[in-house]
Amino acid sequence: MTISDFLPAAPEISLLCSICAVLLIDLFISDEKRVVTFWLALVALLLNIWVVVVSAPPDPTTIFDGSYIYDPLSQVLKVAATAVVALGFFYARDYLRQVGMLKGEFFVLGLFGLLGIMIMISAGSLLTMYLGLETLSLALYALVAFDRESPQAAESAMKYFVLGAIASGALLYGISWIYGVTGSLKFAEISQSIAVRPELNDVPLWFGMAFLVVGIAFKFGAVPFHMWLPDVYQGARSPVTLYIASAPKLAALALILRVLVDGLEGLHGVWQGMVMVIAVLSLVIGNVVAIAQSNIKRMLGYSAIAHVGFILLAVFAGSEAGYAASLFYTLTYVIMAAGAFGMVLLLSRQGFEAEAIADFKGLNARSPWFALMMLFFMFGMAGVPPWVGFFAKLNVINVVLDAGFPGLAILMVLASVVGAYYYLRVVWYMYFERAEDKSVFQAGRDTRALLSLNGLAVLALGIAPGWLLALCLAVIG
Amino acid sequence: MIGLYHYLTISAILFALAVAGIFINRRNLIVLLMCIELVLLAVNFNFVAFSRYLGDETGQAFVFFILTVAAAEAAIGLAILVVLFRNRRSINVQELDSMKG
Amino acid sequence: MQTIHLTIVLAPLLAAIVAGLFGKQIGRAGAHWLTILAVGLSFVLSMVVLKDIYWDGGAVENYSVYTWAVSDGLRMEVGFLIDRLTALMMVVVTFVSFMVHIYTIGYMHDDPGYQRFFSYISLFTFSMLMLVMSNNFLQLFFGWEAVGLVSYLLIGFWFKRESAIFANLKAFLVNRVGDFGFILGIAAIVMFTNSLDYMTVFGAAGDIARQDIAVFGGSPWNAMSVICILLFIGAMGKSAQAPLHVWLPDSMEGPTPISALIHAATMVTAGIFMVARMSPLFELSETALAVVLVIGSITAFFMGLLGIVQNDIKRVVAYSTLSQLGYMTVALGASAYGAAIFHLMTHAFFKALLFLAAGSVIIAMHHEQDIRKMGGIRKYMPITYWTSLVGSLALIGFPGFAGFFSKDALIEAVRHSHWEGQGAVYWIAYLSVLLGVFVTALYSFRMFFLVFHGKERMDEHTRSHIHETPAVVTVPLVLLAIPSAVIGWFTIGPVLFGDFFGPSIFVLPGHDVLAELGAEFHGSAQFLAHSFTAGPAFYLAAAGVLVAWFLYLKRPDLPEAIANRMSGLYTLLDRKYYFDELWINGFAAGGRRLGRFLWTRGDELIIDGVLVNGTANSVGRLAGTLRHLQTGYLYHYAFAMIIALTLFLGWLLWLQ
Amino acid sequence: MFQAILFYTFAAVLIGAAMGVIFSRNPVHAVMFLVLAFFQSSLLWLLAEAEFLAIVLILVYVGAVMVLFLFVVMMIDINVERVQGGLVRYAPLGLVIAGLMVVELVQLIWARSRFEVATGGFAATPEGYSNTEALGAILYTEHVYAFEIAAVILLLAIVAAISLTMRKREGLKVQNITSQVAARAKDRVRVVKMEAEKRQ
Repeated sequence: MTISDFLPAAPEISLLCSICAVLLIDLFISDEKRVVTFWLALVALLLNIWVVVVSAPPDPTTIFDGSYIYDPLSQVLKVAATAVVALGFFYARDYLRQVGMLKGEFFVLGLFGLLGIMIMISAGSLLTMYLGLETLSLALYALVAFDRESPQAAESAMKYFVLGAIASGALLYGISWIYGVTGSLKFAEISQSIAVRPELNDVPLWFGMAFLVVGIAFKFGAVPFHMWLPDVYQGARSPVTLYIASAPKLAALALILRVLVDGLEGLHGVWQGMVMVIAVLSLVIGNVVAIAQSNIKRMLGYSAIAHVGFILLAVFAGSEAGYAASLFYTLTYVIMAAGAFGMVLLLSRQGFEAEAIADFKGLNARSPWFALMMLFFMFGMAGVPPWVGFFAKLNVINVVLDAGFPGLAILMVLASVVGAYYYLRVVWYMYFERAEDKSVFQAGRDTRALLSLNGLAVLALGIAPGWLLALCLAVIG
Repeated sequence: MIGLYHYLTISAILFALAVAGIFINRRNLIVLLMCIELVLLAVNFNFVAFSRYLGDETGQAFVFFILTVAAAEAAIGLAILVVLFRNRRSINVQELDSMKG
Repeated sequence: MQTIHLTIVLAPLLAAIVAGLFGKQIGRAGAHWLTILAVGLSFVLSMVVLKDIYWDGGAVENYSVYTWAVSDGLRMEVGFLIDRLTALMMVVVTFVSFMVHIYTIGYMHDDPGYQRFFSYISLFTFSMLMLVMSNNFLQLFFGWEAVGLVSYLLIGFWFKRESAIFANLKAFLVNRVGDFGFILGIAAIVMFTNSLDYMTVFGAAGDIARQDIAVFGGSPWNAMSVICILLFIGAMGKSAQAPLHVWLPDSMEGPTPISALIHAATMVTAGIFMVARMSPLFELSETALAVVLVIGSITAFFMGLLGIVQNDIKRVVAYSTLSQLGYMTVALGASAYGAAIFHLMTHAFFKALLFLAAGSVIIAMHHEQDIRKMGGIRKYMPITYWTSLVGSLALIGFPGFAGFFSKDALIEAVRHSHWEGQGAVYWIAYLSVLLGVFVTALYSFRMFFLVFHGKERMDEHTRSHIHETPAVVTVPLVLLAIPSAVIGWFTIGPVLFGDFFGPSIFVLPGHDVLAELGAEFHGSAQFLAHSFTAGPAFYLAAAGVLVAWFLYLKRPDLPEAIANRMSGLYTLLDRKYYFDELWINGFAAGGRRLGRFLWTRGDELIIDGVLVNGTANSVGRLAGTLRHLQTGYLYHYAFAMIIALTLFLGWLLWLQ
Repeated sequence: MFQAILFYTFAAVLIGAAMGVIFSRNPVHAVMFLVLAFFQSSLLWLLAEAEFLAIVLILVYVGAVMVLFLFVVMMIDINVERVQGGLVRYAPLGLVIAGLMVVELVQLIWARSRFEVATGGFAATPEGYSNTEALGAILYTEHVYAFEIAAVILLLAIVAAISLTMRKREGLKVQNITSQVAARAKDRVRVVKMEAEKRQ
């Protein structure tokens, strides 16, 4: 084994080095110049994208005895996750500076979380998947409690921690059964032994799988394992909520695609039923309860639950087109979610959290451009054509119809009809209500430009979604 | 002969007990964290048993990693607990309900 | 030609973007000049297209501009299908929109959101053009949603009412019900044909009609009927057919130009247009046509009745729109697609005219909309008065005016349609359209007399300020009054009976009632003369006007008159008036009472209260209940997870 | 036979200790019960010939993690009496669910799984087999990637725990030598002359 054998893992290795560098340099930076840490973290992220792109081997390979997978899917997910984290850091910077919380730990923990996400994306065995998941989760627990002065943040961190620990306990219990039955932890070997020994496709393996599904559903925030999500979205500081709402969804997608699709494809008929139940519950509960919310972060939390319903139904369909649809949906959703929370951050400032939906009242009068951007995000999420959310939903409905479940397709349409209401309420507030707050935004020019690009991307992707869909199909196939 | 089945049974009982402990305990968050340790112990039992049954050390290696992660998890969990206690002067589970609905 | 088509569509879009985003930079004048020029350009080019395709015999064009995506062999494209139906709709849409743009300068003169408003109405024009010019279902759906969305934005333009959480859920839900049916219909089409393209789908229509579809596991239904009824549910939402009509009167809260543009002339006709466009599908389903016919009849007659009891000037016009949309729908159900589109066209002119005239009155009255507080303003506003008269005469189908030709042809078509001799369905439709004529005349002239004649009931301050509105308002009125008066005369021959639509509308040979009528058609003059003898329609209209005159011009003197006669010739005259009152109560007031009953019980209580608000409230209540599941307690959260896990395990262990 | 007696004894104590963790009123007792549970587990693992993990469980877990727990329990001095209610009321429901889960898992293990168990109970180990050596061998080869990630997790835990709990106390009195040395008399003492007030 030579050093070049490790080359496919170069992104993880280099990111870890960057983290250590940021951690060390941050020690020697005074509080006034803390923004340097932000730029360092940004450089680390850009470097990471570069490494992901250039270090890619020509063909899918596995290293470390199959515990690390490189394939085009992992490359796409890693670039997307890194870019979204960078976006989140950017939106967070001005907010953190205004509330006097610009600390190095935020960025370091964020980078650790990204490392966990990348480990999950490239995991080739249940062991590395679990370790990646824990890296991500531990970073997230700490991030949620990041504001040490806030009782709400501490409360939500505690809830998140306890429930997350139960979920990872369930996941581990499932892993142990799968290991016991198949004798292996590696996805390739597991699916191989299920294929070779059909008698394995029986209750013990199903039990293991059921426990795994609990862990996956928790990570996604799917009903009934979603209870942590609204509380954490609300309790955490907005930059942290942005972080949790965006990149970890990509990790959850990697988790389900690697575990259920790569590893347990042979049990498709069994997990399909479970996935359907939680997806349908998520769709209904998410959309309906979101209507009753008055806190925008909580509302977006329930909306995230509803979106997860779509993602899971795309996976449920079980075809290659379905997996591609779930990838497309997740990628575009993450972009929209980052933008929406970016708007929440933009509106907040020292001593004022734009947490109520009513805080968006009269935004159009304050800034027509950013009201338009928020409208883009809301319409994108609601699935109004031609914004990208429409196409993503259409895609999922299409694959579910192809799989022969018209009832589910009808349910999805109905759910998004109800769902559109609470997004439009935000638009309504922005355009038709009088502003109670007339202050100007304090975000930097670069943040505003990025947020605008973010919004335009939601529209542009909707107008020309072909290339992204083709990419999704290509990396899944 | 004592073997795989017995160990799995112990693990199952431990797992169910620990899980039940999490939702019947409404007083003390620290006990909740201890229940989580019990869940992990149950999982470890499974891995050890399967590893010995299969004659394959991977399962035991997994336990090694679980122990590591559990230590890290306990550290962070307790840190959050301390933060919570400083903020609210209480670690009563029943009082953790400022966010709902 | 393709460049022209693209220009027609993109000019309003560009103008909308510039006016919306750079409104501050280009200023008020810049915004209105830009959008007006853009829409004017679209109008002129639409005329060019119509000329090319009709007079110069240009070919039907059907092509794709841009392939949006290909998913699973399903092509999603942006494309245009330009045939005579499309060309006619384009001209109507751009013309009305053009007029409304000009008129808006005057109407919105003092509004702070001036530029934004122009941006919205241009955007609306773009969306509507996308809808009518589409050659596939996806783009149709896009246009469909876009017009709905812009309409939502525009209704809310002035909508300052303090809205509770569920206040606006109502209008939203009603339209969503329609869209839901529509998208399901499209999905069903995709399921059967795996294509979104009109021509491919029409080509496969025969196959679909031979298949069955099991709806929710029940007995199988004819696939074509299911598809058509679903699509028609979409049309019911957009074209405000009962019981999905409740949003339209409410939408009158928006500024008047919007009412004219969206809720009279263009958006609400999208449903009519869509059904006509889908004639190759609807023709193959007798069931769907029957549904269309009955829904249309109900709307035509009962919505007219509701118009009688309204006091808000715009609401009267709104209910009249509902009723006229019902007429068009009836024509669709009778397979007289041409008659429906023809009525759509004439209606667009005179309804836009009536709305703008109402707006003109409202401006003059300082935004007072209650007709009980108007009266006698004829002398202050001669232009508005005469144009309103033209519009009202056209609406009631007074011989010679535009509405006469379209409505009379429509009634004749229903009378001779293939439903004749089919029992209840036929009679419901025929009687509804006939009685509707009387009702239409009654409410139109009730409003007309109350507003322009009789005593001046406004307060002194308002009266002293009433004067004719400026030229930007009156010029569009005059420009719209001309076609409202004469367009029927010139176009009935070619459009209705001259095979104008050609292959763009498909009618089964046995259904082709227009061809039957066309055989007896010998020019507009003869048609005009014929109407006096052919049926009761003309006399019903005249009776309606008379009753209105009697009730609202003559009768206000009634109490006084009785009081005067009290001292003298009491008994005789009293009995005479008693007879009068009996007559009035028997027929006219009976209608009024029925209208009021329908309005309070049917419309407000059942449809609005139970169906719409009921649904909204139950969703709201459901949300309120479900959110309590999220108790905030950690152990409940954990409990939910563990219960779910246990259930999954039990399911796998015992039920698999 | 002897092994079976040992197994059942240890197992019974283990389950009892676990119940103790859940039901004991005093958190310190709970920690002690947990320690007992770990000891019993360690013994059971020894019985199963997983010697390395048995030792590690005691050394790392009882030695470090449980001490940490105890430390926090002592540090957070909560009123034991105040937080007692509610347990008994909900215990039956919790035990029903737990019982259901046990039934499911036990039925799975004994009735539905088909593991071919060798006569010795577990796989036989070859002559001269060292559990520690075998574990070490795969840990540093096959699982080296996971091993590195575990190191990252520990680093992360350090960073997170410190950033969450370390705080600079407000009002803490610290000497500033430089300013003390630079102090002069006229900075500290001000001589004020006041006119004596006149008698009125």
